[in-house]
Amino acid sequence: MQTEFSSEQQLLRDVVSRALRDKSPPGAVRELMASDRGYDPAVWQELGAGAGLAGVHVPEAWGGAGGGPVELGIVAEEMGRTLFCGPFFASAVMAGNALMEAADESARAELLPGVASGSVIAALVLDDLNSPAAVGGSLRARDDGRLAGTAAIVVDAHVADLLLVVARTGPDLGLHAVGSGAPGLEIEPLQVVDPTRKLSRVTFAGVPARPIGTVGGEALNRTWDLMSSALAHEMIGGAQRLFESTVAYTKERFQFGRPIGSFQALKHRCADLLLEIELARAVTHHAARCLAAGEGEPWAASMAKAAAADAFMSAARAGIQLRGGIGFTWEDDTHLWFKRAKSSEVLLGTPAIHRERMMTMLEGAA
Amino acid sequence: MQTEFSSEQQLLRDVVSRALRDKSPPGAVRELMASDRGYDPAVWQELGAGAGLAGVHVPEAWGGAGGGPVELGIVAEEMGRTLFCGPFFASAVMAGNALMEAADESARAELLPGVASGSVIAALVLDDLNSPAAVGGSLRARDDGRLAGTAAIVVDAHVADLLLVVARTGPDLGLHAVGSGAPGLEIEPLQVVDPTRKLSRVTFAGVPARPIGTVGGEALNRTWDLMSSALAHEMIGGAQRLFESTVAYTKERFQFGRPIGSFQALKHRCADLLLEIELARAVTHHAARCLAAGEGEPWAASMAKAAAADAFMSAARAGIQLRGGIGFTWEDDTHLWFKRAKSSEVLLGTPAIHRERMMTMLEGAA
Amino acid sequence: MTPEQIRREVSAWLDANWRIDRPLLEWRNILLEGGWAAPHWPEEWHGRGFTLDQAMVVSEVFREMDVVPAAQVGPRGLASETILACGSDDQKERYLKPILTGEDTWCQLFSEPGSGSDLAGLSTRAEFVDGRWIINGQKVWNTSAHHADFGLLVARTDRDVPKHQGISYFLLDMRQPGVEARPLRQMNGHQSFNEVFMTNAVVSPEDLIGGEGNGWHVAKTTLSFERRGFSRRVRGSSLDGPKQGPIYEEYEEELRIAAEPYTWYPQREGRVDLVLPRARETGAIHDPAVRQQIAKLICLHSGARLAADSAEAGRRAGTTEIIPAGSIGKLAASVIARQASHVHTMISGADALLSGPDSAADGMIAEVLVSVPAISIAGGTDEIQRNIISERVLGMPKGYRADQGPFRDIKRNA
Amino acid sequence: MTPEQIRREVSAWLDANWRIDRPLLEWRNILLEGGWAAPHWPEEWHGRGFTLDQAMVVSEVFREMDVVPAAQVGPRGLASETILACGSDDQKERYLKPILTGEDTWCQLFSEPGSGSDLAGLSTRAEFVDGRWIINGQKVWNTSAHHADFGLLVARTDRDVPKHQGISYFLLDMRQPGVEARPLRQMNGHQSFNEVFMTNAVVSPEDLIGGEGNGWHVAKTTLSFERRGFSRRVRGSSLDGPKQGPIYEEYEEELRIAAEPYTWYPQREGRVDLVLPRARETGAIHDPAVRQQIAKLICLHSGARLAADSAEAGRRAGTTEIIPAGSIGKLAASVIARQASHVHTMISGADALLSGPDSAADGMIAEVLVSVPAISIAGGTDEIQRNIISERVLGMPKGYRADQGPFRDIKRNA
Repeated sequence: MQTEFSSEQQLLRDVVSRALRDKSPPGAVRELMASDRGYDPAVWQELGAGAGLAGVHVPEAWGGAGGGPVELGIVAEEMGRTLFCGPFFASAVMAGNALMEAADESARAELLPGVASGSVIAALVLDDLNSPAAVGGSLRARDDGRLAGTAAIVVDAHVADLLLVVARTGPDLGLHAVGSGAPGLEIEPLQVVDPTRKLSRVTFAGVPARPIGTVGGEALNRTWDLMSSALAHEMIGGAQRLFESTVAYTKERFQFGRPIGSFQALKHRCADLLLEIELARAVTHHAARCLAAGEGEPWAASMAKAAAADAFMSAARAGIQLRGGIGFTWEDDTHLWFKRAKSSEVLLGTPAIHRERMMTMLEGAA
Repeated sequence: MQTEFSSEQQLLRDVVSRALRDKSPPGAVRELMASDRGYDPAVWQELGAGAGLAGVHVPEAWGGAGGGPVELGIVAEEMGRTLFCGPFFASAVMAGNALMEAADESARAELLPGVASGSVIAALVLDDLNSPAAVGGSLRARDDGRLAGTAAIVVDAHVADLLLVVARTGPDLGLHAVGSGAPGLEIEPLQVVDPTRKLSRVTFAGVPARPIGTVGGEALNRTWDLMSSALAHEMIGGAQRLFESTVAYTKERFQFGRPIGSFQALKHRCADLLLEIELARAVTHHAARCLAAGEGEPWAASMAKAAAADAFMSAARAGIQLRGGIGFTWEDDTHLWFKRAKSSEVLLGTPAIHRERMMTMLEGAA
Repeated sequence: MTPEQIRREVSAWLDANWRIDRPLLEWRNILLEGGWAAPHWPEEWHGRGFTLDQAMVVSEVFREMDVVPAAQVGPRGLASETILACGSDDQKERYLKPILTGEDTWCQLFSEPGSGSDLAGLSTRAEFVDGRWIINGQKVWNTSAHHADFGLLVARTDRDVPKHQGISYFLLDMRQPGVEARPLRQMNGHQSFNEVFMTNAVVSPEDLIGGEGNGWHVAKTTLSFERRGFSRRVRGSSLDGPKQGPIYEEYEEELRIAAEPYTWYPQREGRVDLVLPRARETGAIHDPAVRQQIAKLICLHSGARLAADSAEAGRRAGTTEIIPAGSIGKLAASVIARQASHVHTMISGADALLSGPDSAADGMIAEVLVSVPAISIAGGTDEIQRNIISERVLGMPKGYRADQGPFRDIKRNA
Repeated sequence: MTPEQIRREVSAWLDANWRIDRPLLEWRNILLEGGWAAPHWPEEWHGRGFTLDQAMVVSEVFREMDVVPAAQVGPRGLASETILACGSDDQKERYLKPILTGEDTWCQLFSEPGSGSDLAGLSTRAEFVDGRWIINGQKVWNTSAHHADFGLLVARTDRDVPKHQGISYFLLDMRQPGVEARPLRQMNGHQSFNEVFMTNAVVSPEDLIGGEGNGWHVAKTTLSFERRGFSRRVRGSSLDGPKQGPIYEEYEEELRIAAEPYTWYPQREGRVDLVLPRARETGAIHDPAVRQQIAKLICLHSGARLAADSAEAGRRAGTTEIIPAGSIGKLAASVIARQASHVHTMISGADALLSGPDSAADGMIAEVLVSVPAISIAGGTDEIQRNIISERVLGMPKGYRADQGPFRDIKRNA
């Protein structure tokens, strides 16, 4: 198992970081978050397809770059830094991993190249976003094979070409492919706390669908782990960036004749925050390495999701508090990271849910 | 229901406070905690009997001073300030309340006057000290009426004249009176974390006992609440005293050419601690008032026990940390309060147990 | 006068004068002439020299009889009390009456982008040129400034003395070309505050209050009224339930406008009231990890309420000082709001992604999540409260001050 | 030399010289003469001028062949490295050899009751009288001082210069009437440290090291070795498992004495290793509230271990600075120990009242509860670590210093 990044991985990080600095500045984030679509197709084309980011974790045989969870984490972390607005998380992370873990060989061969190249935007439709154990309560394949039920929250469904739906099929869960124009399919955009992550409610009123795989417990849990690891990386990137800008602000802002960063209360808060982020980053990078190697603690991804979420929220709270009133305004950028922190904290399970999941893997259910 | 202390109650506090300043200075605490007996009979005679503290909460009909949970709390709080070493908590608080809540009328009339006057030292024997729901798992009255089983931890049993034993009697719990010299009774002093609170293991190998009452669920819970409220008061007294001495220390101690109390990190920690203690004190005083009035939130005592324990531990940790190395030495008095805080945190249930108990009263079991 | 005498007198006067079909302004003029608009004020200024307790009796009778009182909500209360305490007779003559009648609205122009916690570090300049004060600078966090007629303004008139000494306090006419108020949007989408830009705005010499260089003292007077809740009366001023009658419509509109900036304040405090209903509704009440956090929240909330009651009793008895008790309460409110937000997040889980009317509790949970950060900043940050508590309650030594000596030499934001 | 060459050479030498029936001192003298006692030291001082990596190869061979090494455990390592780095040839001549042979034991005399976090604020005086230094003052937290032959002493030789400049560093003979070491008991009952009282203790001029007034520089050298773990080598020095033979008995006794002050250190760190076994044993592993806290602990503990590994890799690669990484690790250890203590308390419940061999985990849980407070104090408090992290890692501005100018004018403890 890896313990450090390879030089190729460092290089990937540098390239992605530079590209995002150009393509995802705060101004662009604000513009896109105010739009209905929520992303810039030209940028998506350039980064997802051109730079190959949409398939960074997909084997070359299926049109990807041949990386794995570690490379996916690097890209997610850098995207998290800049609050990149685009279907990367929905399509590459969620749908891409679900295809790799649960689709039949033929469906993978057919569908993955499009997702990996970024030319197809896919969305993974789950009827629960809190815990893999709760998936399958609402969506089902009827006896005639058509899908029924509602997914209350789906990331980026409103721009997806392809929906991958996990629905109950008899006693099992099945993975189903649905085109965005399928009859009986309704996609309603939702009002959201974090406008950089667009969500929809997706209702299936007897929608024709193609079954493309069985989602066993192991596949579902591994998909959840892969998504959680990537999200943890995204959060660490956001936490780190916000933390850096907050520390910088305390050096520039004067009150009482001194930079506020010279007040010990702020210094110590920043030191504690550094520690929290460092530890969360360590477990997050470790989670991706465990998943890549298929060894290590089975609970590493849940541990990372919980730690990264807590660290990002701490950074977000401090980011606003240390800026004072200005940090609470719409004009200041801090709230963009705060809202991303809040949405990431609850997406795929709160820290408490992941800690309980972790303990279940470690010791069995309570 | 009271919302403030009456002038009589204020007077009681002043009298007790003055007496304890004289009779329970740190030097005496150190001497008594190093002794096997753990208390000074002359001081106990003077305060428990002479000043009437042992019966402060006992109706006058049974030889007490006619106060209730509020007066008991005042005495416990002042004793907590000075870490008073004596059988007050075991005899007056634990045994006294058990007698009042669960003994038959005749047993009360017979036994309470001795306990209330301090001439009889009683100890309440429970086979679980974590939760009322767990009481009754080990001690039982055999068919011949004799007691069998072990109480792993009993406060001050080693100096008790009278043991009041809660033991399973058929399907119910019964209260039993046992003399300290009864055959088959074994009292083994235990090594303890907090040497100001002496504990023993008490084993019953067919001990003759007199049944003096039935301990129903309500009586057991109310006894537990009364004990928890008194213990919360004791903790608040300790927390407040330690906090005051810690703040005073930061004003006197110089490092880097300044009193350490001028460093913002220490100032803010003290401000947060003040807040924590103030809120815990408010719920603690409220708990006694609810118990006295028989109204208010049924969970008030558990809320107080949890809040006071957390506040006392915070004060204890800060007490050592802000003193630095000297605070970790045996010579310094801080560890006496730290150990009392730790023992009080777990006696009668940890904060987590009381929070769950509180929620059960509020909403039913999880 | 005994409470009973006051009751009799005010009731008799109201029986004779109160009518729900009068226009609001007409009624208020009658109220002022009758001397019942501000009974705790001195007799020469529309009052009766009542104690606050006596005045409370008058308010009680007003409430019982559903009588519309004098205008007092929002920053108006700060303005009138400050002018009464520190103003000249001429200023009282000109400003007090139209405040009580509701004709004039006011705003507070204290904070600046460069001086938030450090209010006395303000740098808006007031220069005396050709017999008038010329004001240049920017203020921020000004509730109601976009529709206020006048502003309570602190500005620097001397940069060569220590910072607290070079400040003067002005009554600024907001309806002049040199003053521009721009609404400021918050991260929760509300617009409760403004930025106010002053470009060669003009103040006549008779609108300097308290004397040149004495502005910090006057500002502290205003702040003490603010701490005592004079700017928040709006919440307690509403009549019980909607009343029928033309005068009520005018009055309710006045209250609505005054209350508008504060609609999200309950969310800022964490909506503890929604925690148990939401936990029951979602089933989270059965989750032991959530139960621990709810119990902690209830404990903090109960403790703060009980401690505040006790402090209030102490204040009435004269044994508790206002400022430290206020700081403890404010710090408690921050802790509670953060814990409430944490608990709401745990309860909602993924549903916390959503906002708006279709989301949990009619969108209120989402608003809690993005409003709570304000509670630990507005009205004095947690850090400032901890300074106050440690220095004024605990007597811990002040740290080093880097802002002594002439203002012009103090390092500050560009 | 390549690792293989080193291996061959040292193995050949050991084959010829190592015997388990020699007295320990005799063996160490042979070891020194052979030049294998401290191979990373220069050739003129018992060494071979090896790099640390080369020296590691020698250590490996020693371990593989169960060979007793030179004495290096405890404060001895600090003394020898400091003397080697800053001492005169005469000092090296006199002191280095008996350290390596184990004949002399040393202690560190730095901290004082009046200067803990503020080490440079020390006030022990050294005055030059009649050709000798006369020492008066008190030290504290001196591990091994009660049996040490010599002490590394910092004392103030000039009170009229700024505090860092007036300090000198001495090699103090502990076996003189003016020096008294008294064991100091901790709250957990152990006696790991001493107080050392110096009353007209004498140091000859040739035992001043690094020059008069240069003591702070020398002290920083010692501290940098301490941070790099030279005083803790004791834990890694033990041979694998007990070995038979007279020399091993002598050596194990030396290690036992050196290790004695540290027996409670694992408890100070919270005994994370005991958490899951205890939770299983008590059934607390099924309590969801406890599970949350255990998960948090495991997460912190894993994070700290992984971050330390990563920092260590960075240090080897030369990309991580030692001091900040050490501060982060030390602060993490505090957080972890507190959480572990909290979890152990939850798991034990009322059983946490008990201590001693009959209590939980052979008394180790009780010892955790009363030892954990030390982790956030010893070796630099949490507050000092946060200062270091914020200033050196984050580059945040230093606060005001009240301890500049001549030492005699600095306010300090009586």
